[in-house]
Amino acid sequence: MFTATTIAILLTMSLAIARMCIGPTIYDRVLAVNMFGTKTVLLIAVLGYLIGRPDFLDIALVYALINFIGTIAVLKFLRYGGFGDTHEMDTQDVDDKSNLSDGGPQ
Amino acid sequence: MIHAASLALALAAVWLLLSGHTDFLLLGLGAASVFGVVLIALRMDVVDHEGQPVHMGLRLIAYYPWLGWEIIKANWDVARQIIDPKLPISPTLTSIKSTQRTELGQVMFANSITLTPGTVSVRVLPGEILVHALSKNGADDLVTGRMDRRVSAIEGPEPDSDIGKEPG
Amino acid sequence: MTEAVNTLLLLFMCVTALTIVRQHNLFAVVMLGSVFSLLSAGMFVLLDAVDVAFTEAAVGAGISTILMLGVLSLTNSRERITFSTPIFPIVLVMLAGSVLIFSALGMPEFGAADAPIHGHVADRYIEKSGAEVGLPNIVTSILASYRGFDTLGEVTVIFTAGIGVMVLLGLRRRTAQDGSVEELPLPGEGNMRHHSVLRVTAKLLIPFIMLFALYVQFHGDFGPGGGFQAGVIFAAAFILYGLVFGIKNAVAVVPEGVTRFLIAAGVLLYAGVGVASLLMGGNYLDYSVLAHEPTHGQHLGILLIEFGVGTTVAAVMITLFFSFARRTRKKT
Amino acid sequence: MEVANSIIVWASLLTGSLFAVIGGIGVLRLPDVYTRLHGAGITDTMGAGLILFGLAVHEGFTLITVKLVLIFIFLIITSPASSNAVANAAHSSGLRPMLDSDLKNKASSNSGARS
Repeated sequence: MFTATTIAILLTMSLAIARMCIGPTIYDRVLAVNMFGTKTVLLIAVLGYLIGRPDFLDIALVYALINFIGTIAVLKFLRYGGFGDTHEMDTQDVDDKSNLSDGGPQ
Repeated sequence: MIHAASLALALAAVWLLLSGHTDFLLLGLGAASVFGVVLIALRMDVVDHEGQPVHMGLRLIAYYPWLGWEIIKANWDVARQIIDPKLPISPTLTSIKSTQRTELGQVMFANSITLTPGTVSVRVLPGEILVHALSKNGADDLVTGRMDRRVSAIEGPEPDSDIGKEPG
Repeated sequence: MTEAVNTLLLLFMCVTALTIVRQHNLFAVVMLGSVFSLLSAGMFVLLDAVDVAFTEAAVGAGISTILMLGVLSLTNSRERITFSTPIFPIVLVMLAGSVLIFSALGMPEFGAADAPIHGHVADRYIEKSGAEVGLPNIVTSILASYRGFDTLGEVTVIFTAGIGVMVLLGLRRRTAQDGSVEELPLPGEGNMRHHSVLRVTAKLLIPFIMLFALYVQFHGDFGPGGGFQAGVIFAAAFILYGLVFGIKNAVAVVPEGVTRFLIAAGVLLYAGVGVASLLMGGNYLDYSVLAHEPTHGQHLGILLIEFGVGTTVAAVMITLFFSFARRTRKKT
Repeated sequence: MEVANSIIVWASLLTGSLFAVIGGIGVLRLPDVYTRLHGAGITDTMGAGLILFGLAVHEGFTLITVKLVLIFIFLIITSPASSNAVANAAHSSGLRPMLDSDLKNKASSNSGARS
């Protein structure tokens, strides 16, 4: 039954890869990569059982967390063109009314 | 202070569960790690009612099974729509009113919306959340405010609102 | 079954690689690169190379993607398309490829017991490391004890990389410091703090990420993990903080002087353990003399040097990220 | 007991796999990035949840189960945050979601072109 699950996860991963390759927008790709990452978490967890070494779960845990941070980094980059940056900032952002008064640590 | 204590407790529990070693050395290292992490977290200013929602207490625990059931129902619904050859979707963008008094409550509401397949919160604004729904039914279900009231209820009797204020 | 999964993963890797070649948007290339990394880590898991998979997960898929994005923010995110016919490169690649394939024919069968690599020290590591070093994870014994010199070299490489990036990207800072532009609160700095969903999620997660990093750090003796992975995960927590709360706040949490100090301190701790073992009458980096019983000494030495590795790696990664993030701000 | 246990494991692993694949199909089939998020949401909630649950039941009460639970909690916390971040970024970049009316128009113009 782990075999069946592995196959299903691999199938889902291939669907995500397909979405990533065709795009069309960059957000589709981000979405696909993010989904691919969570499927990798599952794949590693299941593979651990398939080959009888469930201590792989630490790796799955690392993936889960790295995947999240990577997605956030990608989106921040997309929006601001850099990580601590201001250029290319969109002006129509409604929930950023107070950003002019922002700055410095509390 | 209560937030720091709850963080330390949670961290210690996670360490013990991850580690599973109970010899003196690793317990000592664990204690040192928890202490160090709490110190850095305090310096980062991430230890507050938002990171450690202790004031919600048991109400939080009661909420999640309900949410889980909602998620299962919604999953079923969306899965049926996806595998239907006709793809009977009717995507809508709706503004949903949120009655939570704190930003934390609003975030929980927004995340509950996103976790339920068929609805994704796009933008969180003061007092409302812009939601993209896969079908009209999903959007209508949110408009009734069922979930909104549930989340508002777990916020508890906290008088001060921080919606629209400078986040800390 | 594992062969089938392996083949599928290889197939995915080929598809990803081909898409990377055909893609002109460098941003998409970076993301596809991270997928490639995830796939290769999956292969390492199947090959039972837990520690390698762990490193690939933490470094290949996570940090290098973020650093590549940092590089992209300094350049153009579209590849310059040249219209010359690439005959010479194609011939060169074909030649190199056929040489590689030809030499691969001479390699031993996959998993063959009489492969040269198994003929030297591997047996000794497997049979004796339990008695000599006393750690359940043989990989850690090899990395930290038998090949302590090698690992010291690796840490020095990371140290040098950190210094290199500081020199290349950090120089402009000093000249801008007396200018008033630096002090102005730039609009949009730390903008994601207003993104309440991300802010709350980050607040919730960051302490646990750091704790997990320390768990990986101190349990390298028993399972996969160790200083390199732990350092990267710890840095990832800071990078998340910097992304959501702004670089300025992140620098305020760990001042630059401290990270700079820690970059050197980790290497010094590692080398210092070696000196200590010299002074106590052993060879350089021979931890057996550090305590009364050899295995205790080994344990203590490995714990200390792994901590040194973790410190340096974390500090270098944080410095790299901050250098890139800062540099982009200067450009405006 | 043993039998009941393995039935639960089987059922949840297979249902989880099924939901994961359906979500994947959704990501490929749905018309724009906002709707695709719903497909990805399925794989992250039902797919991941049931598969991890199945593995946990298979394992019983050990420290490994704890790690599975931690992975699940982690996914449940991060998945909505990243979905929301993707949607938010797409929306603030000015990408308009394809709404019901657009789909109907497109369908009618397509059929019109074909006939």
